[in-house]
Amino acid sequence: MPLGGVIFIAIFVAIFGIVILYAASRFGTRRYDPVKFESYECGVPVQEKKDTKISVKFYLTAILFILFDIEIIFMYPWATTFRDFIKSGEGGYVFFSMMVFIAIFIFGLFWEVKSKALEWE
Amino acid sequence: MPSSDFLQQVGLPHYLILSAILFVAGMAGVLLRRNAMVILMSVELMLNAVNLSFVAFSHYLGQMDGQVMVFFVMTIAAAEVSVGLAILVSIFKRFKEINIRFFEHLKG
Amino acid sequence: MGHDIFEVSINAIKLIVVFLIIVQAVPFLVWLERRGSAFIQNRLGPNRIGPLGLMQLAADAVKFFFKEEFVPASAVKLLYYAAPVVALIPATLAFAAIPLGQPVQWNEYTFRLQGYEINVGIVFVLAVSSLAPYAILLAGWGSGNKYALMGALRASAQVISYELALGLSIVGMIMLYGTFNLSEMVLAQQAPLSYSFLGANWTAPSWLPAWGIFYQPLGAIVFFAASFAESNRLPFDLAEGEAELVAGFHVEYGGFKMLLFFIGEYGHMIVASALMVLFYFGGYTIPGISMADLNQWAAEHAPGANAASLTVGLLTLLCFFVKLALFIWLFIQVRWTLPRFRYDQLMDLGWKTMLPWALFNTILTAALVYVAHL
Amino acid sequence: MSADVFLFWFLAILTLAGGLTTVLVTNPIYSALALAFAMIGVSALFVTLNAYFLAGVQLIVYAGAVTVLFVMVLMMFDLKHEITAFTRGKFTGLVKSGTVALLAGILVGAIAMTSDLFLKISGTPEVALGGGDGTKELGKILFSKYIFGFEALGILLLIVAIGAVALARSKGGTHAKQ
Repeated sequence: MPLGGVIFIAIFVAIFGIVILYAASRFGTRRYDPVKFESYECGVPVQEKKDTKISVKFYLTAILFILFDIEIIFMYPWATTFRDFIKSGEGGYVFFSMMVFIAIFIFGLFWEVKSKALEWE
Repeated sequence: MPSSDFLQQVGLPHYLILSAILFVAGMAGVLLRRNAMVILMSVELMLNAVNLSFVAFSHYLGQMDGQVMVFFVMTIAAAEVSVGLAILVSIFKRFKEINIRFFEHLKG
Repeated sequence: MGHDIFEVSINAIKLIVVFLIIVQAVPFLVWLERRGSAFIQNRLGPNRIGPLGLMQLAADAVKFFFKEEFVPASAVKLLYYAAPVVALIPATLAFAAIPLGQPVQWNEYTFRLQGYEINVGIVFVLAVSSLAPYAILLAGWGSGNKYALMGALRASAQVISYELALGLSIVGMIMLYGTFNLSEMVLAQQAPLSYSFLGANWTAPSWLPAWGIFYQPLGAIVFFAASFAESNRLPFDLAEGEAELVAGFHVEYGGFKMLLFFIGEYGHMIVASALMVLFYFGGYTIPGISMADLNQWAAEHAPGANAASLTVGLLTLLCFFVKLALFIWLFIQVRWTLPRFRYDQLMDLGWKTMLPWALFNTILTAALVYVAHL
Repeated sequence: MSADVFLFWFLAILTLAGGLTTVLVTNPIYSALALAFAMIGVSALFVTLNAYFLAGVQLIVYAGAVTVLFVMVLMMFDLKHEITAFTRGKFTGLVKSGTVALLAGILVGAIAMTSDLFLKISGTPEVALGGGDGTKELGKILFSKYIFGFEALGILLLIVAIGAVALARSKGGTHAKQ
């Protein structure tokens, strides 16, 4: 079971990162200057952050991503077993059912394109 | 059940108890939190707990049906989150508020 | 991780070495990128320190160490510091799952030339890379800067959009090989190329290996383009867009924190190239020579079975790194050749061009597999 | 203590810590990050149960998509004032806490009382998986026994995609705040 290795290297990398950040923070000089600690906005006086308007498109993209991602993940077990199904003579049935699924997928994609949910002006 | 045995031999009950605790934590979140976002997250936590027990049963009974169910649960959870967040976002855009106490105003 | 202390410690060292390969590749790649871009643009590039400017790397590292430690006042400190560390993890975990050479047989132990063997390798690599948006979002939010936040949202929207095309483009691959295991995929590609269609067979000359690119050209193109977008490289580096977003999600980062982001980004590039080699260009196998011949040759010429196995392992490792280097050079070449997309063009390309093509590739492969028993 | 047992306890504690932090922390961003942590923990627990493919799907769908969506939406909201994190009002709070405690008691009690039965089950693990990673078995059962569920989920996802887009672009209902 490779799980131990995965956890080991994840923790190792995290510790490596923390140590290196800590070490770097020890070496550098520090001089205090109130302007320096303002957010960087090309030298223009900082505007208040709360007025940031963020397009709802980003979140719409994320929602569509989730839905289509799951449909794609459904294809993975199908892809691994498709040849076994063909060998056992059920290939046509499985092929057909997946094509129905993909047709639904394509219809969804077509609908989103048509309803301009994916337009970025 | 002697406690050293309980620590040494991990079996189905361990996974089930873990899953139960996670489920109860999620339910506590749903009942006690007031931020609608956190409530949705707690629902996800409950679904995860159920998934864990499905997979544990599937493993210890040697049947794949549990795993297929987990697959379905994941799909439905993702669908639920999409719709839930879509509703929350449109409410937030309108009222700038996601506290569930506020939603009482939506009564007729 | 192993059965006795020797195996466990070797495996642990292997993992650390894989991580160090990524970390050490970065300064070298930065040098290559700067010299390469200079070459492409008919300039000289860094050439003052050391031969060919190679010592520039050491100078940069020293400079990074003595940079001032700096946190903007509006930052959320915990997230601000967590982001660079988190950025390292996905690329390292993914690269450790990639087989870099033939397993070495040492007495009764078998050491794979990879961090860990995972039997659902592809799913693992995709799963781990899907965690990449966290570092970006943490950095964008943690900096407390609106340009950083916008850059982070853009970058993560882009990464997740192209993840769809990426995931879909390899479905055809999985169908042909019938496995998620990366090592098995590599071994399946060493046979000589042959096509069979409705009972008719055609075998290519024996020096032509059965690389995935010959079976899945469309999938390979979509995969390659999507992996550019996944690693946030030009022409898809909208996250950074200097003109409108200052520098994207890492505006407020400097010194070693910036360097860690760099390692993460180059790590993604290395992983993308490695996957390209693995899926479509035969992995660690040497074109024209079958692994059986190679093993035979090593057994005749090397003293002892251990040495023979080690020789083959190192040869295949070398072959893998040569292929990897070619693809990394392609990444650099493309970066300095093509201009940046506009954001709407980027999203259109991802959703309306690459996703349908990947879907078409899947349907076509399935139909061919079903009709022609490919 | 063998490595597997140690791994289980380690992951169990990690997952529980993530889950409890999700519920208890007042800042919703930290809640979402803790949730991601808990999901990664659950995914690792799936691996200890030999459900490799599901572990990957868990990471891709939950940790890589759902929680990223939560984090993105929270960042978009950027709440200006803190809302009271937990429920207010003594009576309702008490009732809710009591319900939670009761459910916890019933669940843990039920599992503890029947654990003899479960231990019998755990005596015969891994019957039918045949040594592979289980993905092929999963595919075979998914595309034969559960094929209609699978198609129905395809349609569900389509409907949700259309509905979510319509909801997200709606200009708000009839109850506009003046």
